[in-house]
Amino acid sequence: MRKSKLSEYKMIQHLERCKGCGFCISQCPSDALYLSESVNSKGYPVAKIDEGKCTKCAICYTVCPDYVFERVKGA
Amino acid sequence: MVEKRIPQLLVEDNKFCPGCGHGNINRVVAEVLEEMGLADTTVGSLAVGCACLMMDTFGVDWIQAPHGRAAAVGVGVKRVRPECCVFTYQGDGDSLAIGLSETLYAAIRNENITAIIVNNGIFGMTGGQMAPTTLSGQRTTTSPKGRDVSITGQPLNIVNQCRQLPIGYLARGSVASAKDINKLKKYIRAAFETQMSGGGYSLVEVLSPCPTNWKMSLEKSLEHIENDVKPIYPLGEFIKKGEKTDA
Amino acid sequence: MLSITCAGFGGQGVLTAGLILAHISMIEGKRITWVPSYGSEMRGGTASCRLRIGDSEILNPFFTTMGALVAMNHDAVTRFEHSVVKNGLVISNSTMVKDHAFRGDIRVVEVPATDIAASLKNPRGANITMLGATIAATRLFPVETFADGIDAYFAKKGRNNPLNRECFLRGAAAVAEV
Amino acid sequence: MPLQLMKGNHALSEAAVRAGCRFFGGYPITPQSEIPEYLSARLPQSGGIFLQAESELAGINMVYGAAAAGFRAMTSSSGPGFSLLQEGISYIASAELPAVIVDVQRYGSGLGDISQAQSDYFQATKGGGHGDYKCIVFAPASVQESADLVVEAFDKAEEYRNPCIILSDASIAQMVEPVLLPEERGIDPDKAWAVRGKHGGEFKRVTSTMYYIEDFDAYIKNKYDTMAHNEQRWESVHTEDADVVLVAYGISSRICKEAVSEARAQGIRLGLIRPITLWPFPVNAFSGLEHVKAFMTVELSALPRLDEDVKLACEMRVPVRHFLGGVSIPDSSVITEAAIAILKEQR
Repeated sequence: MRKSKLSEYKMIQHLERCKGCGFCISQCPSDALYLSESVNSKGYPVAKIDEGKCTKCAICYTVCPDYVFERVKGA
Repeated sequence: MVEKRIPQLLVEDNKFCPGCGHGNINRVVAEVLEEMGLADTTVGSLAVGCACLMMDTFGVDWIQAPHGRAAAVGVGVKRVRPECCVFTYQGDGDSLAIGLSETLYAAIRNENITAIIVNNGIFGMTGGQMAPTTLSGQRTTTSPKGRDVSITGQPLNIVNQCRQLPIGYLARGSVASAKDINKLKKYIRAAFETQMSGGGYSLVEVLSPCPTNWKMSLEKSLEHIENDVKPIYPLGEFIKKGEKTDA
Repeated sequence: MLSITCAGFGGQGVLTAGLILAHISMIEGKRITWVPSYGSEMRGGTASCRLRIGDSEILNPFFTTMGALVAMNHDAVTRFEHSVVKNGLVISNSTMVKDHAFRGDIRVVEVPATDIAASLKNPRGANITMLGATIAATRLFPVETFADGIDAYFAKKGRNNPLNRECFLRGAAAVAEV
Repeated sequence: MPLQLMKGNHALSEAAVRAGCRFFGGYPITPQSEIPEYLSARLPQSGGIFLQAESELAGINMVYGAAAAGFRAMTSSSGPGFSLLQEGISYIASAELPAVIVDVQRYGSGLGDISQAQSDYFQATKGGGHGDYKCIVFAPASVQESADLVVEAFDKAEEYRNPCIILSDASIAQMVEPVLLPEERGIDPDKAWAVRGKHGGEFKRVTSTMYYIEDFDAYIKNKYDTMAHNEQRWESVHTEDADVVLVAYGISSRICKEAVSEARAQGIRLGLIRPITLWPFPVNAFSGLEHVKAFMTVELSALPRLDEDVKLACEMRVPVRHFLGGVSIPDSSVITEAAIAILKEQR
């Protein structure tokens, strides 16, 4: 995987969908996810991405039961 | 690298509890139907239980069957509209307790439909009662001291029940890890491919966590699947293209 | 309107005889009903059917007394003879029903139907032979008309057998002889 | 098309196919088994599907699926099997789908007996399954009506998107009469509401329509009120001057017709109301009958069923008596005598 390609993608999050289950956190190979202090309108603490650590591998997309994560084109 | 977009079939946020595996399974099924170009010709049959929450959030034509009868309803659709992709989506209580007859007879007749059975070891929506798949010794709201198999019989292994039948495809997957989910997607794709090529009945059982009714954190739930559930319900593909595998 | 019961052993073709009678009656413009013995009526291996044949709407397909009884065996006579109306008719298969003292207030036509059918090498034609006697005795239809109807009935079923007509005519002739 | 001699069950089955039925899912039980037997050969000839189900439960739910997919679908059963169909009938009614269900009644509760009977009246007319629904219930009294009413049942089922029941019995099912069969119709499965994949449109959800209809209570009440108002069918025989009016449907109405004819010959003014629809019950048949001194229901059952609806229909202005044939077919003269006894009692 070439670095230049990686930069063409970004991870986006639909935090309103997050139920704070933590599946993404347990599965992230880069330890780039953490349960934040912030709470969404449903009242769940939401998982957030540490951009510095994220490799955009999108395992979070794969494991999230609530469709919070997407990897899309764009800087 | 490619985009990872939430499938358009998931028209609304799901209504499952935090950590529920149904969300993963929904997304995998949606991805497969879209990738195979089946979104517009699919009819789903679901019955009663948490599965029926999909009716508002998953954008295919649906029929809601009486409890246990999704397979019979799906068969009714498929027989008159063989061009449609027809699948059932049910929990273990629904498909294997009240609906075991309908489930097994769809398999016995090798009906050209796809069955997705979510095994979380309990009745979810009604509050965590014992299901056919509940493990020996497992506490539920109707087996408060743990399932006593001398009274209830052994947990029901639908894969073993179906393995001797002349069906097209049979697999058991899991949503307990990213690796499992990736494999599950292959199984579900193979199941729908079996149907669309006229290969007969396909069934995928999916081990799935129910942190709410198991009264466990998701982390503990995943450990429970790994350590306690998988040894009883091993993963793999058991029938492919009508042939038994070595699994 | 005529009420007729056909009765005999299962296998003697009593239901078929009734159906042929019903069919030809329908073709000849009559109103008909045909009801098989059924449920708790089916006892001891005796089969029966009841017909009503008339010119206006058949109200009730059931009846307890009948104008004619077509009895293929002894059991049929013992079971139904008492239900035949006064001056009614009993067609009795005398090959099977022997030494029976019939009521005095009914007309009895005894036809050795099983023997006749056997002599014509059409052993399954005893029921048709009985039909011949029935048509001749009741004068429901001209004998020749009904014989043509029998040919047409079996031809439609793809198993025309000229011996059936023969049986029928011999049954009808037996009445004339009586 | 000439008259044909057919058994009730066969005429019903043939007429169903000609009415466009293309799916049957069901389970054998006497005395309706000629229906699946006939359709197992006939449906495939017309491009339809016959499926012998593993149970009545599966059968009715296959019908539910085929009906949801837009096809005219039916099942048939008797007594014990009819009980098992009720769950599915309630779902089909709740999802507002058309379907035709045949109950060839047999005698008794539990296993009972295969003899003809009229014991399932309440189950058919008062909603044998759970919840707020009704089925139009047609009661054929002849082989001809077995054919005609099944066509009507499919049409009405589709018009109202509601299951219709044919409530027959072993006598009507097993007897043979001449019948003029209906013309063969085409089929029209691609209805707007039929599930067949969304094909670029909105996805469809077949479930209790209560989830999607505003003011559902009023909507569903109005639906069944409309059916009750528009769909009453009956035959009146000499009611215009009758002192006693018999009320009977199906096979017992045939016996009663004979009783009326015999009584009239004796100068006794007997009449008959023969409901052809049992739900809606033909209450309109009872208007203008102020001269009637008593009603007498005639049924082949051990307990009275029909008399409740007759009491409601005549608003209890005059006595309503019942005559029960039980497991056996009564002679028409016995019915006439019972009616005469009621008449004497009224003097």
